[in-house]
Amino acid sequence: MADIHSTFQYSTPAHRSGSSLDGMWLFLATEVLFFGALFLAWTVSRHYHAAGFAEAARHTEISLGTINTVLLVTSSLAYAAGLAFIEQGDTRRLLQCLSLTGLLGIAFVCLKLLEWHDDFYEHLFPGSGFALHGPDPGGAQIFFSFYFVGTGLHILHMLAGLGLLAWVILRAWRGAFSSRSHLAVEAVGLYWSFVDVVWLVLYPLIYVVGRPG
Amino acid sequence: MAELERLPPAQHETRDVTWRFFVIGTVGMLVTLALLAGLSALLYPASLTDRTLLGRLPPSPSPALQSSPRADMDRFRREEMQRLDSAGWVDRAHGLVHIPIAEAMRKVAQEGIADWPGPAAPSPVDPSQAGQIQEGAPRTAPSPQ
Amino acid sequence: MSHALDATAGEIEAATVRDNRDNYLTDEWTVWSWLATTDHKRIALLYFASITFFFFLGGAAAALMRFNLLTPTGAIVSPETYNRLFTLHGVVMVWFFLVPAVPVTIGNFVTPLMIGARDLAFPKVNLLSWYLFITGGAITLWALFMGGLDTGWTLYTPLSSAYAKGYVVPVAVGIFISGFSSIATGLNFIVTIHRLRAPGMTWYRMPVFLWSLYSTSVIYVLATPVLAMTLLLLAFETVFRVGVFDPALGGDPILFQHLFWFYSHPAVYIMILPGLGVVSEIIPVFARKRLFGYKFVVWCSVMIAVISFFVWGHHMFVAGTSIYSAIVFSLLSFMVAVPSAIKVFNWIGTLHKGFIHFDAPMIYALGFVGLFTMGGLTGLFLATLAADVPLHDTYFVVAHFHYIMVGGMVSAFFGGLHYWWPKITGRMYPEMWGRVAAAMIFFGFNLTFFPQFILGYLGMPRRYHSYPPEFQVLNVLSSAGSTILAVAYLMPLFYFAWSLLAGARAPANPWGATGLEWQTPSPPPVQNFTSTPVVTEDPYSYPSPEAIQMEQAETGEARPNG
Amino acid sequence: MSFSLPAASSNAPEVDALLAALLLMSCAVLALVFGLMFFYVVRYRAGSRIDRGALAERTFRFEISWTAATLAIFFGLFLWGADLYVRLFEPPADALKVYVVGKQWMWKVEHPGGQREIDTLHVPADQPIELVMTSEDVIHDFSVPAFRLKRDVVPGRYETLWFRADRPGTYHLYCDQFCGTDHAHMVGEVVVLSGPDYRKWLSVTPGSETLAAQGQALFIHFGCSGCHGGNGAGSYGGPGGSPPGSTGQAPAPSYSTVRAPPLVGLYGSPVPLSDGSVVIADDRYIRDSILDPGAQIVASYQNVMPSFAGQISEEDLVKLIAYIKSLGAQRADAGQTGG
Ligand code: HEA
Ligand code: HEA
Ligand code: HEC
Ligand code: CUA
Ligand SMILES: [Cu+2]
Repeated sequence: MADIHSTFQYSTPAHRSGSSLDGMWLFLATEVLFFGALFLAWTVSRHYHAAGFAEAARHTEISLGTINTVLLVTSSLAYAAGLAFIEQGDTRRLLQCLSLTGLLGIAFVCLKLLEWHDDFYEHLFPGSGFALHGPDPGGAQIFFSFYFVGTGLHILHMLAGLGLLAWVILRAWRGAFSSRSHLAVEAVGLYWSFVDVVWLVLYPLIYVVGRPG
Repeated sequence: MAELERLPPAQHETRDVTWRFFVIGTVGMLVTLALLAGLSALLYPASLTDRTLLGRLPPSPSPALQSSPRADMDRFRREEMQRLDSAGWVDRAHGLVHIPIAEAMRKVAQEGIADWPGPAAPSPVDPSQAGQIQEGAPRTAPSPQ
Repeated sequence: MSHALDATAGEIEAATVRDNRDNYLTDEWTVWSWLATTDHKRIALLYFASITFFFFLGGAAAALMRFNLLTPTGAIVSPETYNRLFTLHGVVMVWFFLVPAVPVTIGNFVTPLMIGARDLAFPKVNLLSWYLFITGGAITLWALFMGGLDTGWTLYTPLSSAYAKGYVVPVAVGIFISGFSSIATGLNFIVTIHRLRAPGMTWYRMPVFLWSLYSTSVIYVLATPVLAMTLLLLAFETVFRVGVFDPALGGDPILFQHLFWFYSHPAVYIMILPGLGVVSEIIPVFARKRLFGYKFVVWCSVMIAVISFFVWGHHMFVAGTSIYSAIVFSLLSFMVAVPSAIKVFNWIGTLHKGFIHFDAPMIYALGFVGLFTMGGLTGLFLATLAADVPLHDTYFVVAHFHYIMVGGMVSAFFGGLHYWWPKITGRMYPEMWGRVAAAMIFFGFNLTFFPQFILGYLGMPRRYHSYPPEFQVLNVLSSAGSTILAVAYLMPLFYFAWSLLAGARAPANPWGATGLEWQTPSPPPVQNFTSTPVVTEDPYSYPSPEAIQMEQAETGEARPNG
Repeated sequence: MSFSLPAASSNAPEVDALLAALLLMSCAVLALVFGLMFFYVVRYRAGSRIDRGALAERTFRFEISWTAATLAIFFGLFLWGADLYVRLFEPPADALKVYVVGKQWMWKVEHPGGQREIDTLHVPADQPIELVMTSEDVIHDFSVPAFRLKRDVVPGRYETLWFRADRPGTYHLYCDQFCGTDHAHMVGEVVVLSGPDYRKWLSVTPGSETLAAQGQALFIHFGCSGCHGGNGAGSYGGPGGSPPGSTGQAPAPSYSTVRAPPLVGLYGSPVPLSDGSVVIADDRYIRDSILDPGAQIVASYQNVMPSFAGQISEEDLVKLIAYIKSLGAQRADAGQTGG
């Protein structure tokens, strides 16, 4: 169990878990501000480069994006189901749900890497060899710099999420969780659904807004 | 070190601020901000119509100038000296190589160069070139400094 | 944030404690016990050492700058070096000294003691915070010494992204990492103050220092992520030559300024709020009197933290933003000044009818009140729209923020250091030397920065390696002052070190102060309190003046000992 | 070593009055704060035996009174500052326009008469001058302490700064926004001349033909006349193009393959755009139309004008604009000419 000097300030297990979840909620608040600044800069740049952004949006693969959205939403669903099972103490069902979440997460990452591969192939990465020469090439380049910063950060958060998920699965496998004590499952669940919400904001910004224009 | 006694579990205060406080605070704050912004617009209507930027200005064509001539010169001189004092291939296929300048000078001094022409008459200087100095455009106003 | 939760955590093991004659310093003494400690008291000392190093590094750069400014032609260093010096001075002093300063040293040490807890909510996150700080610091130092940066601490684009000759990306990475150290500290304090207060300590029975630490942590948590994203976008633009902020490629440099100042103004309130808290702790103790208007003072800290997020535009009055936004930001900048004004009046109210003692902490606190007011008032000059137009980017601004950050905040930091030194080390510092250093710092400081107000009015621009000859006399005065200041700042180093070896043993409560941290031995044991204290009365419950006067009549000694 | 700064522009005295008021208020507050502090610290020092009874329990009255006083004074300062600020940055319509281009570490100044200066600016006294400023590389800041004025000079857009210098003399010009290695050397002088001296300076300084004249040469050189007509009268193009309503005295439109709008009297008049909005054709709009025509297309015209970004340098742009502004009087419906 954790080194005693890092929990002896708590009076009851509920006290400790309540504090830990408060900590996770606060961490998510900082992430909201972190991504918020990106979305703000994205929107302001879009206002200045409507034409360039629209043209660039037309070169994103909306099909892959939509599949990914479905994958991620179902993965959060699976996680929530797992949490419900462990609250009844059913570790076996929890393990099944968490593994499903993991698989869907890995599928998401692979699909994303595939999409990036296509983007690089089509020279859509901003810089010297940028392929698009439409009405506002500068704007298109700025779109794709936000695209790669946004999806890059999201992938990093996904990998961190998958790492945490593996840690939770390992501890569940060792029977560390019961209906009374499953703090880690709940905390990682909060983080996972947050990463899902970030994608739900990224998806329209990349694939939908300005495309039909 | 003798272990003395096991610590009794800690206790803590449970009375805390509730969500209601944060919600009321945020709403109150946003309302005050809106009022102050409105007040400013009321007091200075002229400021609302100032010429904000009309759309986005295209990039102005401007060459990226040297921002630090000294540093560029130092780097250039360093590279030149490094090349001058080092040995290395010039053209591997034809076996051409460059050697440190000091060594090269010493070698030439000893062996001389194979088909170097003897002390022939100096080549005539083309008269039309000599003595012409390009007349630079005069600067319009002397810059005081 | 109290929502009932069933038991979802592991068992809480009862901690065993070694021989309780040991304190947190003598508990164990191996390198590993320091580098892997989760004890908030030891982490505070680790931070204290790192902060002091960065302060003197930044100070040395400042001293070099002042030497160069002795002559109008700036003969000591070349323009390239001078630009790198003030950038190093700005970056190191802001991000590696003053933003963390009080919260991570005094805050880390004293918060659990003040609320009667055994440690912060997340001890391991606290240690992680220090490692992030050290890593960020190392990277930034490496970059600043390898080639440095000539953009100023504000890193404006397109200079920083397209034209800078220095190590923009490594410095951005260093600050990015140290940003997460601030976020970790802020997160830790917020959860601790909500969750670990001793029984009976409601929010209104909490010391004012913890309210200001809570407000600071709110800004840590909400503002620093925006800086992180701004630096990330700047690095992306610099590496891949893309135009998010670079107008030559279609970007908008004003967008960078908005994002930068959205963090950087709240950051300056991160720097001052802990100082306001420290001074509100010291003045009641050495005036032996209840803090005047406790509720007003604590809510002023919260209001400063809240309004600070809406005033960033006052750094851009002449940058090309619209006239309407300038007017709104000017009005909001005046609003953010009101809580500070209320605090100053409440401090003076506390002095009224008190029993004032002139120990070193009190001298620093009184110095703070004076210099903070001067710094704040000059902030009002800059918040007044038409006054900022001539004063922007001149030495008037430099004087404004040094009065508040050096005159104010550094005095508060030193005051807090002297006040809690007996509790931290179990030793008393030499009182006479403490007062001499305080007076010298006060004098050296004013000589350094008051002339800069006049230079600013006369129009001497900031960040100038050389200047017109008519400004020389004022610059020489300022440089003279900075040498006195440099020497004065070295003095505490010596007498604090001396006190560790030969200082008198400190009792649990050397100042006769109220507050839980004074009810446990100095230095405190590992678990802070042998048994968790129960709080029953308000924080500054000093006897009424009549009671002290009667007791004074009997014993003839104004301060009850111990 | 002078402690006083000359007040050489029409607004300078009022800015000085505002600064003096702020100084006075600050000294009053400092006297209050330091005074009370010293008085209490001495009077209530630990050893003194004076009576300290009747401590005020209810502090509410004090708090409200000093908060209200602070708010009132702050609000007064805000009003004065904002009111003066609006006047500082609203240029009068009839101001003499001078173009300023900042580049790493020098100021290039271009007068309408074609005179060009580096690091100096000669201006006539007692006449509103409007500086139209841009930068070729990083952000600079045109600052003249004697006029109590400065404005950041941002690359990629025009910033304006106006003043009326009312005291002839030579005043410092600084660059106040850090711009790299020689930021400290990007200084210069603003020379204010009385009316006659200024005219003498104008005549003696070899201003090559006026800005507008140079602009006309460029107008032909870059092929603008191909579509907009030799003298910018516009052209009615090939089949389907209807001749634009001629405005009587305007030169007859010439025939060309592309239908392009007349530029005569364009400057300062409202232009209906294809997206239905109407904009005033000022310096910025003309510059936009040349560098990025696609951004704002004139109503009833195709977006066929090529973008000249990258081909026309900053100075040539300034000349082209000066030429377009010199083309004929205002159009029939003059409308508000907005600076
Ligand atoms: C600890 C740091 C700190 C603090 C607390 C402050 C506090 C304030 N600052 Fe300052 N500021 C900086 C650090 C700080 N500042 C820095 C670092 C910069 C420059 C950054 C850069 O460009 O590099 C800066 C720059 C800066 C500017 C931009 C100047 C420019 O570049 O053009 C402005 C403009 O509004 C400003 C305003 C204020 C105001 C209104 C306050 C207020 O919060 C002050 C409130 C306090 C008081 C007002 C005093 C107490 C009041 C009384 C005793 C009662 C008064 C009563 C009556 C008047 C009746 N500051
Ligand atoms: C945040 C805190 C902080 C602190 C504490 C200080 C402290 C000092 N600062 Fe600075 N300063 C800033 C923040 C700070 N500063 C910022 C943000 C800027 C703007 C940067 C920019 O424009 O980008 C600035 C800019 C700035 C300038 C303007 C430079 C310019 O615009 O050209 C000047 C000029 O005098 C100056 C001076 C000083 C001095 C004399 C001190 C003194 O208090 C320092 C006292 C001296 C010491 C503490 C040194 C003692 C030790 C030694 C001398 C040697 C011994 C060394 C070892 C033992 C290793 N500072
Ligand atoms: C290929 C034809 C063509 C060339 C060459 C051309 N223009 Fe144009 N110009 C047009 C058309 C068509 C429009 C109206 C559509 C639009 O605004 O984009 C226009 C619009 C303009 C406008 C805005 C007019 C208004 O009423 O708002 C200006 C100013 C202008 N051009 C100036 C220039 C200058 C200066 C040049 C040379 C550097 C130039 N043009 C070269 C075709 C041309
Ligand atoms: Cu141009 Cu500083
Ligand atoms: Cu600010």
